[in-house]
Amino acid sequence: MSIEYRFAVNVLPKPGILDPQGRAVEGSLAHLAIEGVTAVRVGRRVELTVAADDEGAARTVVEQLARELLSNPLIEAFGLELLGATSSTTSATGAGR
Amino acid sequence: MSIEYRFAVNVLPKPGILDPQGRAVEGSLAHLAIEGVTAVRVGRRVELTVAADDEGAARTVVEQLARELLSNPLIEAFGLELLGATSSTTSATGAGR
Amino acid sequence: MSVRVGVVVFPGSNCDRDTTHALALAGAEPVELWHEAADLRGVAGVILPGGFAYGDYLRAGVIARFSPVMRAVAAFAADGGLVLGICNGFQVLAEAGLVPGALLRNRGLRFLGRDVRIAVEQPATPFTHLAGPRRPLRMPVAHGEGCFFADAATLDELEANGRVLFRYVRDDGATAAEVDDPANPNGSLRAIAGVRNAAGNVAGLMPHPERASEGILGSDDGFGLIRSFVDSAAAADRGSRTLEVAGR
Amino acid sequence: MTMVERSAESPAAAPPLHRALGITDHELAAIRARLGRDPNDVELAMFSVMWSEHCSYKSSKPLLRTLPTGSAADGVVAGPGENAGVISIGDGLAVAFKIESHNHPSAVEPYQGAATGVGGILRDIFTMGARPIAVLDALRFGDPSDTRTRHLVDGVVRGVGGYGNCVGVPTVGGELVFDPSYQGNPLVNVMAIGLLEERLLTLAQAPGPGNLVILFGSATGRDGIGGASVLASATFTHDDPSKRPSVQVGDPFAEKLLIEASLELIERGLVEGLQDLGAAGITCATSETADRAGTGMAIDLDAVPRREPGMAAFEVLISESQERMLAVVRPEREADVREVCARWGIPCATIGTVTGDGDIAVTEAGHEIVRIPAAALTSDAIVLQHLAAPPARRRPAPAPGAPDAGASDRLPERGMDPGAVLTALLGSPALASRRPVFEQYDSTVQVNTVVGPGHGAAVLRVKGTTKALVATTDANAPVGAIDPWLGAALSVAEATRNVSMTGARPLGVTNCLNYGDPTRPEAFWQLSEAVRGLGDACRALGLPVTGGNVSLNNESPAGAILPTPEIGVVGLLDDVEGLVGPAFAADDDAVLLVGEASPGLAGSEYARLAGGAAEDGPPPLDLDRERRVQAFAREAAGRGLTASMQDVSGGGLAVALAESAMWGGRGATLRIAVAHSPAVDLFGESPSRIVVTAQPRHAAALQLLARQFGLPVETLGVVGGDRLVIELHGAGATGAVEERGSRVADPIDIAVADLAHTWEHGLARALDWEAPAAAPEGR
Ligand SMILES: Nc1ncnc2c1ncn2[C@@H]1O[C@H](COP(=O)(O)OP(=O)(O)O)[C@@H](O)[C@H]1O
Ligand SMILES: [Mg+2]
Repeated sequence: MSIEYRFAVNVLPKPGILDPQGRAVEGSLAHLAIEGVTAVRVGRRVELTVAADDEGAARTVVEQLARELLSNPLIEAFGLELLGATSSTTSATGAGR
Repeated sequence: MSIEYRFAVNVLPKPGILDPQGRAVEGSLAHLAIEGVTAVRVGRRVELTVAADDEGAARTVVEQLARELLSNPLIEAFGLELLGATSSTTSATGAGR
Repeated sequence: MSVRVGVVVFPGSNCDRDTTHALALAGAEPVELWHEAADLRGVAGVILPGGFAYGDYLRAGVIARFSPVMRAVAAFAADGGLVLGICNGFQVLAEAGLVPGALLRNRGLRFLGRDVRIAVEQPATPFTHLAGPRRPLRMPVAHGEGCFFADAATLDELEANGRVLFRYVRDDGATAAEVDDPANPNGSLRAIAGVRNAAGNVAGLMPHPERASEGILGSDDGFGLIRSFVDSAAAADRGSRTLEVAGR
Repeated sequence: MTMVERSAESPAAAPPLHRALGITDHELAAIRARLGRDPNDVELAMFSVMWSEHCSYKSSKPLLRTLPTGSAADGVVAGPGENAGVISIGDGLAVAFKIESHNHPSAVEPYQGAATGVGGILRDIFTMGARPIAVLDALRFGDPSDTRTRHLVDGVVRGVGGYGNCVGVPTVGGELVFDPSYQGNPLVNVMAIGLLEERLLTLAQAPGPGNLVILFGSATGRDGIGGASVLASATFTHDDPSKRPSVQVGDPFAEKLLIEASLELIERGLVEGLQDLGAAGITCATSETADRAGTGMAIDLDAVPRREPGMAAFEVLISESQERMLAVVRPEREADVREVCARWGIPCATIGTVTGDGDIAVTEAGHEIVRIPAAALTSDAIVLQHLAAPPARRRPAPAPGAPDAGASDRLPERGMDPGAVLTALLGSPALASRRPVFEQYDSTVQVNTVVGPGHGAAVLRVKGTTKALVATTDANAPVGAIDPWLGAALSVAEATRNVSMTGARPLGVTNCLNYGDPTRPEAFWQLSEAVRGLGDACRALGLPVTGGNVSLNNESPAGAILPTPEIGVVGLLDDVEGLVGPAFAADDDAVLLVGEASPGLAGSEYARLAGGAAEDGPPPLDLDRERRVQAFAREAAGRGLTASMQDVSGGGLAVALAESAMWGGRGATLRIAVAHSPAVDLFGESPSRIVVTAQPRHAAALQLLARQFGLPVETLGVVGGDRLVIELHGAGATGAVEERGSRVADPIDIAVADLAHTWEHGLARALDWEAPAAAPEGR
């Protein structure tokens, strides 16, 4: 019986890589009358459930996915976050939010 | 003297909202020979630094930003993550990655 | 004297000149409304043009929503002024809550630029009363985030109250399906291509009538919508704020 | 003590800096000769990017000098050497156009590579004072069934669209070609077209010592450090991390603001000269503008706005950060320039002054760290002489990637079913509809698009006039692989013919020469033959070459690409009402073929489909006949005799007829005389042939006109019905019965709707994209 792990993959532009979205957000802060916000970086967050025998195995799968599909290693870096685990085979959708 | 807090805002489609990107990821799992991955949701992650007197004040700013700009309450839900804090006024860019 | 119609210019707007061009053809005097000015310069109607305001970064239309001009546009709309958002302009209006719903990424996850056909659902509105006899109307779409979304209750309410202005249809006029129907280019719920607010004076649509306003461009089916707006703005200018006008 | 000297002292250590930067010992000697001393490290870095193939044209410059560049009499307002060619179109207006490659960046990062390719070529256009009005993308990839190819196609197409759509310039045409030779080295060539008032023409010059040098646009980061020298000039290998400098990321939103601000600066007469920052960044922009004006510049590096802390001087000087411009401004206008930039939300900094000493001098923290004569970096850069040698074996080779054994026997001449061949061709990745690609582009923004992508050349009306501009790109690489002179000449012939088919007069030619490693004698021979072919064709057709781009070292470990002479043409239609299209227009119209087939199947799509090249070589090109065919087409269109015109190109006459039928939504009943063999007459790609349809009452006049131009003309049949029916007759249609069977070739008889279905779905099937969503017909 496998365990269902809910992971989040956070993908952000690598340091030094231009982030036009982050710049646009910074540029709009004045309109929102928000002060003191800097260094905005905009990336992606992908949450997913993976069924595996143990956390290590689950992590391996998520890492492969993050590397090959969810991020572009030339310009983006990713990090993983374990959000929760359930031993049943029912869906863990939304866990960790 | 204010403290710099590094926050992440995670924005994801609300349950029940169309998420074609999540479906597209699920659809390409077979090509990668990845099994056991389900319930993929694709959202946004924004990391930013905010200078404030204390964490509560910082959180208020980030929450306003998340509510008004970074997410659309009709279709998206957000969560905040405190990534770190530095008491100097030097940049906290990249903290928490 | 021709009626003054405002065209908002956000940084990144790229259909402002096209809209100005079509308005001039329709006999209006186009007036540029700069995003940083909260002054509508006495115009009788406002068009939010297509493009990529603020690069459409984050979400299409969201950053533009906070520009000073939008405060003025919201006040103008609240006062009954005529406002039309085309493509990116529709996205801005939706983000600003001036029209219902949200525009999500196209279901195919690709930008789509092609001709579509739309049916005019409400022929007797300030935005459609001169749409002309041709049905359905053919005009281009060009967007990556045009999938109209609202919850089921809102959709029902929009339909019940005649707030759906345009729908994507097939060549024969039949309403397009939500999924896997090339006639619905973005997978919009209930094939909705354009809506208006409850008061009826603010509308948005994804297709580009200004790009189908001259025969030389392959279709002038959109010109009737431009003319409707100009005519209604002129009527408003004359002091008549009648929003529902008789069909032709 | 410089790094160079250090290396000389310790030869056992790492290779000397200059070599690591891609500078040969010979080049280092040439640098010393120009400076009269050793360069320091920063100067060496500047030379390394400026003397790269990409910036210096050190291998191709002598060849390019042989091209006809036209004169004021041809309407040429600006020619090669400027950012884009500019040709007058009357009414005080002029058109600017240029094509450029972004091949290697796109191989590394397809989305950003293609996106920044679009951004770069657009800057070349608006730098001259022209508003960009159109983009065309010419793309070449490997096998479409390969996963990596699919990844590249997807990324490049998204990148072109992601940038062009956002800046609001319609993408109205281009090409998509698959050939195994591009597997490791895709080609991304982008052409941009702009429209300007001639009086606003602005040059990339830095006149007037004392004028200010102002940098505006995005801040400078570490983007593409070494990109120009390494990415664009060294042979590309996937696995060498040292050759993977940081990728440039494009910001089309910033570019859109840059367009508006730049055009406003020019319109208000605030700049004396304007130059975009592309490869080699500040180094290139300062030295080129100074050298063109015979001036120098003093640059204060500390004044350059940066995106990242801790950047080294050389990084700031050669950074390829996108969306930046350099303006030369009179001191009294500085405030106005700043005001314009501020209104568009664009950072702007005065980084130096124009000087009279001819040197690029750079100071940092008050110390002079660079002093190089501007000419040494640009006009007086090194020129290399390479050996050119044709390959030993010049017999037409099998098509690359094809099994070569018994190639000619594989051609299905015998007992072939022409209908099946036609269907296969129309559904092939080479000829199927490109709709799945160009639908990802905004092709109608700016409301000028009369004819967008999909059916031959693009047509853009010029607002405020009756005129229209007609544009296309073309390259014949397969023939170029067999005979590079012919490949280039054919490319010019086909591109200009596409323009002439609309009734328009070609104005000029821009080109992007994609070739291999110039130090290989065969590759250099291919390049020099191509330049000769380009020049010969343009002279024969009376057209100036107004600019272009050379991309060398297009090789991967698997080998060199097919040499690819990409040609971009812009033409002028005086009255857009006279526009002629390629689609069959009305039932009962007469169908005529002007020109005649000549034998030769090598390099054709038919040969590719058959799995090998014919032994008979490619068909010949008669440039004088080509000129007459195009002149005839314009004359016929001008007199209003034609209902449609379509040239015969990829897939031959049968495909040309099928396209006209599909696009017009009507069939035809035709008889074709087979003079050679059914394959040659139906599917051969010999040039200088066009299909013309006309109302029956004009048919005789057209025939007469063709004869006046000395052109063979033949009536093929009439338009009508919903099937394409082509019967073959003549000596070649029967042949030797015992060898070929009783019926050599059955007639083609296919429903037009079936042809269209095959054609519309071929590309999505080849790429495994979801079924293309067919758009409403019309337009
Ligand atoms: N990558 C592309 N982007 C935009 N349009 C394209 C692209 N590839 C092909 N097209 C368009 O598809 C049509 C067919 O291309 P092609 O066969 O090269 O044209 P032609 O035979 O007229 O030279 C042309 O209208 C061309 O502009
Ligand atoms: Mg072609």
